[in-house]
Amino acid sequence: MNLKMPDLSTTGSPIKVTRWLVEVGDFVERGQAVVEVETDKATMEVEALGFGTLLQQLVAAGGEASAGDLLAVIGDARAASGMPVTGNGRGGGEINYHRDFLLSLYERMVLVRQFEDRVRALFLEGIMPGTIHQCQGQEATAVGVCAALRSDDFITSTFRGHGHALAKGLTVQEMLDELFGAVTGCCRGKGGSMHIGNLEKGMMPAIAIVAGGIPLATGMALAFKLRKTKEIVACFFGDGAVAEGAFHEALNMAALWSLPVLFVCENNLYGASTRIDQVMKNTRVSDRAASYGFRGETVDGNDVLEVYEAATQAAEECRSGRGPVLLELQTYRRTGHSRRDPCHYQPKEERATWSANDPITRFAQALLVGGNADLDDLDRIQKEIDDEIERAVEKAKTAPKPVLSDLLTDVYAS
Amino acid sequence: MNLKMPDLSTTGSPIKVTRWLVEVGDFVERGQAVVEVETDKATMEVEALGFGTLLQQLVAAGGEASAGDLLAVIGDARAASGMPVTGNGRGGGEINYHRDFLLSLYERMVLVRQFEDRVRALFLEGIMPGTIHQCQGQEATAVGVCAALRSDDFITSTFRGHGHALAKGLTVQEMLDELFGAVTGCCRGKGGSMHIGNLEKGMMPAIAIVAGGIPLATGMALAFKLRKTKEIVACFFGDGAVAEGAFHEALNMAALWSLPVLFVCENNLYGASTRIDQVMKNTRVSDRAASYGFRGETVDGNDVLEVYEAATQAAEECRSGRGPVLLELQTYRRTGHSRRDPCHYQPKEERATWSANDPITRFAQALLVGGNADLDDLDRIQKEIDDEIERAVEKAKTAPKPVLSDLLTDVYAS
Amino acid sequence: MKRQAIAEALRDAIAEEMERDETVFCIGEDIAVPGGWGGAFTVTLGLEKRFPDRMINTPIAELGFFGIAVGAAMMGMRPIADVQYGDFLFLASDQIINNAAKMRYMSGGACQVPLVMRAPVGATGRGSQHAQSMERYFAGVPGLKVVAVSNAYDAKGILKSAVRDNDPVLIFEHKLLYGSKGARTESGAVDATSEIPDHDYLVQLDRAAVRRTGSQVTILSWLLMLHFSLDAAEKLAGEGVDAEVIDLRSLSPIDFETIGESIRKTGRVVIVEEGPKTGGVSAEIAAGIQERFSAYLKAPVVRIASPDVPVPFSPILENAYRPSVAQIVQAVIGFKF
Amino acid sequence: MKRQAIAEALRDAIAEEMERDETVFCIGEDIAVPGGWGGAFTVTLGLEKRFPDRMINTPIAELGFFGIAVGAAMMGMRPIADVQYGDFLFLASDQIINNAAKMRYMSGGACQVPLVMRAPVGATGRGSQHAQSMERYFAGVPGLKVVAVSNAYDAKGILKSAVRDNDPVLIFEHKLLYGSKGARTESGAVDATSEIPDHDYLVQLDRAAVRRTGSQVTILSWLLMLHFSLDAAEKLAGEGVDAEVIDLRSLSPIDFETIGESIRKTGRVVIVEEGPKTGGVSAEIAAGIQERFSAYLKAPVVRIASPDVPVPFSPILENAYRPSVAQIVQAVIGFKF
Ligand SMILES: Cc1ncc(C[n+]2csc(CCOP(=O)(O)OP(=O)(O)O)c2C)c(N)n1
Ligand SMILES: Cc1ncc(C[n+]2csc(CCOP(=O)(O)OP(=O)(O)O)c2C)c(N)n1
Ligand SMILES: [Mg+2]
Ligand SMILES: [Mg+2]
Repeated sequence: MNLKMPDLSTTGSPIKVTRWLVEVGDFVERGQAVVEVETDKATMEVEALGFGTLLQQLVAAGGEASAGDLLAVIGDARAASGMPVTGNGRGGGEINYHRDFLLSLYERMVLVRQFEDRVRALFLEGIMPGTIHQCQGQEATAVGVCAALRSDDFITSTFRGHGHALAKGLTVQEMLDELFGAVTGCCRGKGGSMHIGNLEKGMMPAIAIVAGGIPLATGMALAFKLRKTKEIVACFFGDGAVAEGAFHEALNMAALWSLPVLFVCENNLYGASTRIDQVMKNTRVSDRAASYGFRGETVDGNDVLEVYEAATQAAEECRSGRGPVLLELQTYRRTGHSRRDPCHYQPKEERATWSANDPITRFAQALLVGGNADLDDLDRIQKEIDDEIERAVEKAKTAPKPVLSDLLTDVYAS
Repeated sequence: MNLKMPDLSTTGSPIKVTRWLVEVGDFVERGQAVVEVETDKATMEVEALGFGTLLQQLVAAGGEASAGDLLAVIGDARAASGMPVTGNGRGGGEINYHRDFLLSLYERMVLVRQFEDRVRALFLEGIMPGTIHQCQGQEATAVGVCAALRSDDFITSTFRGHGHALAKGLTVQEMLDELFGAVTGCCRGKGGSMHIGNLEKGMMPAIAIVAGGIPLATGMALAFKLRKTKEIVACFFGDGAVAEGAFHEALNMAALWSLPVLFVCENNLYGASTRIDQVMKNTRVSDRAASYGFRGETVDGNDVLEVYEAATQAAEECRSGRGPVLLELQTYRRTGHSRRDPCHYQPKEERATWSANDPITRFAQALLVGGNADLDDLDRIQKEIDDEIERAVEKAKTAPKPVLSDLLTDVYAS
Repeated sequence: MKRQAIAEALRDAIAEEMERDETVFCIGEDIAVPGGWGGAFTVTLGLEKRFPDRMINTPIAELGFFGIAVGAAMMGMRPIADVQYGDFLFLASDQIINNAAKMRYMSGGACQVPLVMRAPVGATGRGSQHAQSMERYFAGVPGLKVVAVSNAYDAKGILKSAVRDNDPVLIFEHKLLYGSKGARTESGAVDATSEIPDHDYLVQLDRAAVRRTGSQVTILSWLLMLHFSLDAAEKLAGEGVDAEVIDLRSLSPIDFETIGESIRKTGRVVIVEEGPKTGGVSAEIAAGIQERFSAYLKAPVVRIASPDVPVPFSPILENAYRPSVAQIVQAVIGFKF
Repeated sequence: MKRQAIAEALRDAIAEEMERDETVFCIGEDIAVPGGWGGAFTVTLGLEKRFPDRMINTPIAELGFFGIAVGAAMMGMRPIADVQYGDFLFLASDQIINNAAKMRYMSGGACQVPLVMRAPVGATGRGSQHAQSMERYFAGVPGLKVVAVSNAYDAKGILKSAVRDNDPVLIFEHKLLYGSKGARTESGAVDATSEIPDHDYLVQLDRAAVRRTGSQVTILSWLLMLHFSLDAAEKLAGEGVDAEVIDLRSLSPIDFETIGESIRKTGRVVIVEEGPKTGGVSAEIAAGIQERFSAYLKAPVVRIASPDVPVPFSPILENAYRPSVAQIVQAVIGFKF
């Protein structure tokens, strides 16, 4: 992954590199400021589009570069120092991930879990309006896939979108504010839980019609192809969506036109209360891709690194015009389908098996065993996240609500 | 295939067999009267449900039988005398078909062709209203499939339904009357070419929304399954329909519930002006079945016997609860998509190749080579059909039109 | 006699009809899962135990399973198709409008589609896509009958009539009226229970019902708004205005006979509808009234409906979206008496 | 200046907009096949030669490709989606109503869907499923703009405005107005050609147009019925009645300003609509007029529309289904002047 000088100057004259903010060998997070530059107008920071280790600085501090020039080379998250972690890489060999990257994945998963648990409590307290569909147990899918995306890539989501949103970089605050119906929410209080999104962060307002977001994502990918830019879109949907006509129509066209869309089926075995074997005879979702003429793959969706690797490979295929790809991520919803669902339709043994297979516990163990973290690290992460969420909850509770005239705005452009 | 005593008596008392109308060894057409019976009320004829050779008469004339008793055994069309015909049977060996059966297939194909040609002329003369979608070149699909059905089976059809209707047994007259908008038409003039059908003959009014009939057929099959009767439904649609969500949703449910529905895709390479490789990356339609978990098969749709055999096998699977089956019948539309389409999008060589592969010419040759017919036979058939059509055209031209008050009827039951 | 909420009354109605007629079956998502919820709003809860073969739990495929229901109905079955939220009817509307509603006509009377469809509507804290009032999209479709049920007695009698009817019938139910007690009730739910007789009874599909007699103004509404209108009428009584409140029930056809009788008496009409004002069912009612009864009108017909916006999530906005009792009262008081 | 029919005017409009703005592209079935027809009604004929990358020929998958168009529009493209017959919009209506129309609102104003949709409507000898007037199903959907074009000048100017508009716009076209000459014309086609200026011009999306001024009665209509109304006005002139004829053009929002101006003058209104009367757009127009202008009305508003039946095939019935010039004349003569 390369870091290029953005098109900042109005005159076309070269731009000065004033200061490097990251040293060679350091790990960079997606969106992290890597280098400071100065145009005739202002001083700005250039941010990394994805995760990785800074391998080379190509322009020294004090030097100059024009828009589009290469500033730095950033390796991907694998080509890094740090301790080895469980599991094989795509190629079969063992992979070394940078510790910071591993901890960032862990952190993000814990953030999703704690967010969902806290929101659930707020609902049970009766102080949060509306309804919710939560994703406890599915954290690895959202986090693994989004880690493989660049910040200018997009995702589409569903009624069960909190995890996707947090993984794509929406803040706890803008989400909680939205859930409380506040005007400071990411949809100004008009969307709510089922339509969470933030265009600027690359997340479309979620679509609550099952499979309704699949054609949208496909159309976004068509836009990228038509204007010949390199973004891709990851389209999240559940196993239940596979039966919908929208799935079929969109996948066929995505295949036909080789669109850069990564179809991510979070197969959690249930669509609402109905088990997958009650809605399809052939329950291997990834098989569907072949009948449209493209590649599908089934992945352990509770192994965040497996997900990350599969998504990274798929994203590369999409970006290079060899897409689409269908990833089936096998996982489990450990919570009710929506508010107050006691999940009596999930057999006890099944719940127990999957509970032993929790993606966060598994990854925590891997981190501990691999020496990437000790218990203190994990506690600290948990604590920091809890604090962050708690602060946001307090703020959200009193966040400003819309005024009545807001009812009539945002219907038309003018 | 067995011929049973129908439930004719109101009292439950035995019914008298008065006279056999067909001798052992003779060929019976579907719908042909086989035996005369007499109840306390009336004399009636019992008709064959399908084609085949009468193998055994189980109740002699003068004898008696109760409702449901076996009257006769009718072998299928293969287990018959007559000359061998080109091609291998399903099992690989050569099959002998009864000459009458072969000629009936031929006759039916010629009927479809001549009907379509005559209708086309009526349109060009400007005396027929509306629009038409014709099936010249595709006669073997309709005729081959419908020959494998019993008279109490059903079909669903599309905007291109004339061939299906004639093959299922609608009369030239009721169809022409419909096309002329006469009240004597099979839909009383309210349906027109795109909605031709006759419930009593097992043909649903055709659905002109591409793929719209596929869920209907699936629902009909669900009805048969729920009430545990043995009908099946053959659902005709084009290659274009495969891209529609309705196709996907219905096939998935048919597979899931093992419904007795025979999905018949007439793959004529084009959906309107668009070639199949422009609408799907994997153009082998029969492949789709596997992804839903059932059997699909691609068949030479211009070989009426191949079609008949594939459909017979599929129908048996459906009837015995092992369905559904997806048959892809490869064929070609030798006429415009609709009225006045000059087909400039079909390459010349392609047209030439398929024109050399015309299903009627091919079958005529097979009949001649196999010694099942001589040129005189074929001429006679053609002549008889032409006469029949011509008589019907004359009648249709002056058939009574609806009166204005008909505009308001048939909207609700009461 | 027993007191029941709409959800239970519908459940009993379905069970009794299934018992009575073997051709009746239910089809829909999550309607028949052991340990499940009996559809999104508990209406079919437990019926899979009594009718294991006739409760068809489907994949999430509205176009497909509505089409399947139409096909089965054409073969003489009497399906009851359940859509979880009315908003999803858009996915099935091709099968409903192009096929089910037209089949009898296109076939010159040879075919019929005795299909019942049930759809919950109403804004209830779920955001724009689980909230719409869908009546406008189906009222007036030739070949289709459309009804809306506002209390448990009607719900049972109308569902039974619909099952026995030989045309496709679309029944709208309101999420806030299924039941106002118990675990799965909604915030804002209203009591719509009734005393339900022990014997089999039917409620006609094409008749409005006068819920409160009055002499000075006619308030027309259905579903949740009917309850708001009754509340408003109480308030108006306090202000000395005597309002007649009519539950439209049948949205297609509209019972102009009952409406006309009331107007001849009151000369003033307010129509109350949840959902955007422009193009709502109220438009047809208002236009139809003026065509038929303008001679009796003492003032132009007033429509009260939601503003022309999608349904917002934020409770403060959603409450403002939904017409209120106060709005109704105010509109009536605006008349000169 | 050149004389053009609607099909050619739309074609030029599309080509000019594609030339002007690289984000404009077309998507639909059979719209861009060499040797093909340029869509079902020749509108995009030959454009694939000029814009090989931006004419997207789709599989038959309306829900899918409308959704794709919505997604592309959200990313800043300006798609023009073509449905072959308006009747198929039911298949796509989830994407149109649940997604395209609501996206701006649900996102609190962050997203927009600059999408143009084109749909031919009208009964034309094709039976029930290729014939419906679809305006009623989309007029009044919040977030959507709906227009209908009755002549070539408007068709071009309106399409261009729609492309440049930042909201989803659904344009209805009538099969019998595309062109009344040439090989692919329809039986019953009406001349809707106009003189088309050589320069770029726009026609506003939200304004009705007075097509004939008159003082005694206002006839409101659009598409084919506008032409019938103009014919009727001529006939009425012969009978000494001076009719004003207004082409509504914008069905959502409805231009009550222009309508009101006329009514203040005439005091009498006839609305003429193809399609079943109950629940048609005329209902909203009639209700809206009574709410706003009842003081000026000398008689109740009259709606002329088709009966409440599906479209029949038999020409004799189809002709009776479509409102006629004679019916309009008769309705007007029914007024007391
Ligand atoms: C078109 C449509 N039909 C039905 C629903 C109601 N519904 C909401 S979520 C859901 C189950 C979805 O299952 P799945 O796609 O597997 O996603 P999961 O809930 O497991 O994340 C259903 C049926 C809906 N929102 N949209
Ligand atoms: C839903 C829908 N979309 C588009 C059309 C217009 N249309 C009629 S026939 C046709 C092509 C159908 O192709 P195919 O299914 O291959 O059948 P064929 O015409 O080859 O028999 C199209 C696009 C339609 N009738 N219905
Ligand atoms: Mg799921
Ligand atoms: Mg085809």
